[in-house]
Amino acid sequence: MKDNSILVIVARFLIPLVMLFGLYVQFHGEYSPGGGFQAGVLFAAAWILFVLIYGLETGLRVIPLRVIYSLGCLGVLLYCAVGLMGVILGGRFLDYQPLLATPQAAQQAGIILVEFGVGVTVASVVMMIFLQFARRRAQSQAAGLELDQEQDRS
Amino acid sequence: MVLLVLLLVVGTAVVLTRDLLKATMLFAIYSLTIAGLFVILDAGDVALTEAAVGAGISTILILATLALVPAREHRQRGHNRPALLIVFVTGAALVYAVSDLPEFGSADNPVHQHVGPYFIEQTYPDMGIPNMVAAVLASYRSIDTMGEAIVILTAGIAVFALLSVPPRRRQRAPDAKTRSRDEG
Amino acid sequence: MDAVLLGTILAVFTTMALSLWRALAGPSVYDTIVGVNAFGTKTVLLVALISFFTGHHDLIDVALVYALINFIAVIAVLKLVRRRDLATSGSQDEH
Amino acid sequence: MSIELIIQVIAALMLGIGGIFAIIGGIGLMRFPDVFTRLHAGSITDTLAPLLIIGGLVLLVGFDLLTFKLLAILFFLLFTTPVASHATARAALAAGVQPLGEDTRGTGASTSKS
Amino acid sequence: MSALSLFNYWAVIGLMMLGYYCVIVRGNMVKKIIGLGIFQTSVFILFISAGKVLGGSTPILREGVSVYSNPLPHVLILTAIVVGVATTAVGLALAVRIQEAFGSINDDDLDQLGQEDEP
Repeated sequence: MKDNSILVIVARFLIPLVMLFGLYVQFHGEYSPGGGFQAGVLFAAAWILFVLIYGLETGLRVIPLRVIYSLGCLGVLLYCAVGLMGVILGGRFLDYQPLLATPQAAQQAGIILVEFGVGVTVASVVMMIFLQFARRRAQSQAAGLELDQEQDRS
Repeated sequence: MVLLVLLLVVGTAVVLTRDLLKATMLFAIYSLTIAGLFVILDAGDVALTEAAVGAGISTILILATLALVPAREHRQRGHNRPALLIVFVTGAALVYAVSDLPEFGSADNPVHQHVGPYFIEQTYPDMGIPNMVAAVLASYRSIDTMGEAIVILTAGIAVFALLSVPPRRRQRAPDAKTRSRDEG
Repeated sequence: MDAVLLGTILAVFTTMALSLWRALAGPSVYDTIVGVNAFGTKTVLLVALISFFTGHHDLIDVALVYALINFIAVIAVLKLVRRRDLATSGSQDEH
Repeated sequence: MSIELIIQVIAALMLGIGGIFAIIGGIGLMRFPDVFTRLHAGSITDTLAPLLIIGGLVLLVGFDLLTFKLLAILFFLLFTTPVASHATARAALAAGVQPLGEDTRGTGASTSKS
Repeated sequence: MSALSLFNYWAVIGLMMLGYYCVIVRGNMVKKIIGLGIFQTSVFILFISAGKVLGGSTPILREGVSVYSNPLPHVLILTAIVVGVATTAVGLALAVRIQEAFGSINDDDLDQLGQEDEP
């Protein structure tokens, strides 16, 4: 799709806007609809649009494979770490009260951290799933599997 | 109400069409309609998620699968009358059960008596944030959400385990048989 | 004013039904894509109108997300139809 | 006649005309004979109807954060729908769908390839 | 309580039957997964309809509003949607592997292959 120059130009300035909106949904999620899931999915959708336009290799040069794998785990670990922090500071698991002095600020900090962890996990897992599906065809063709043969038969 | 009728039409079309590509696109329309319905039913967060996940990610994943599998469905052989019977018996049971459900949208339904009012009253004093859904999701029911994040990670690992094996030519014995059957 | 808003909402509903008809009946894949695209745009308008009509102004975000996601889905369908593969960059192709 | 009333009337007119345009586009989408003419009907009204409807809503809202979001929606729609239509037309043309010629008058006969 | 006031529930039943039919009857696995999606969404609508209060507002606190819809079903469904897409992804991955291993994702073809395998 790189040859379609109109598409390339529009996508080039649409992708940052999608990412910006993803950040808005992530960090404004306490005041309007939004939160970690939606922001993660939007971020992943922006990357997927990039891949659709520029191809998978360029996309992997932007976010390397290793980074995707480790970010997915790091998000869940961040979530668990916030929970364990409460235990260490003398509360219960996932109890945000001991994190900061005033209870409301502590709750807000906990919610923002947890949502961030969820967002990172969702974004990287969705990217990873799409990546696995998308590169399968080239691999299959390299291995000599005829993919479109069944289609003619039916 | 109009949206629900549209929804039934789209759903029927999705089930009946044989072209999988068309079914996928209609499924995207279906997700959009459902998200519109959620907007009418006051569920902003859910509509946002359904729009992004159902219309975006699910569609793209099914499309990515269709690049790997044949995109047309085979014609079905006859034997679906028992299935139809099962479906209609289930539907009849559900219709019978619906007559016991409380009235739609009334404020004194049992759903709104249990913990709902607690969340509505206590969110601002406890958290200081206005979005109750975010508060319930990340604080009151946070262990639930953690399990859910772990489920997503597990799904990612499962897909990775299934699809990171490099594809090979089929080695099973039936392969030769099917090929000979196709030629013969 | 409410009557005008309601009338516009009904008009958008009608258009949604018409483009749905095109998406269902369309003889080729491209007709379906045209129908899906029009349907998505009309859904965005519908959500904007409804959120204004009911006074829940925060639902506007939902419309914003629809506009973006619909575009991405249409581009993905087009790429699949044209290249049978979502991962290529397409610059070395003959088109 | 106060200025608010004038603004309201203008907004109502914009909403109404936008709705009418949307319906006209829908009818065109349904009735036209081939892909490109349908695309023509669909995409032109897809830019005009949002322009009028969201413009009317902006006039009604006044100046707010909501105005900004509505303008953002308008901006996105004005960029994405023509591009999607263009990409569809291009893909259809590349796949060998021939536009209807002058001689057929939309009666479904396939055009002669020049 | 008229029948129309329960219209949401009737529609939910219709969609549920559609999804169920699609999962049972259709041989193609991708179609089965789409049917599963329809079934899921019918459950989502059921929950959200149960949480709706007529005349209520979205569960975001603001001044001058006292009636809110119930936030709890929204949270449950939010979780369910994301888990649903995870399930869909795993199912599609399985379908791709089956296609690679057997050359078909149709139930009947796979049955035939199994019968030819046995003797």
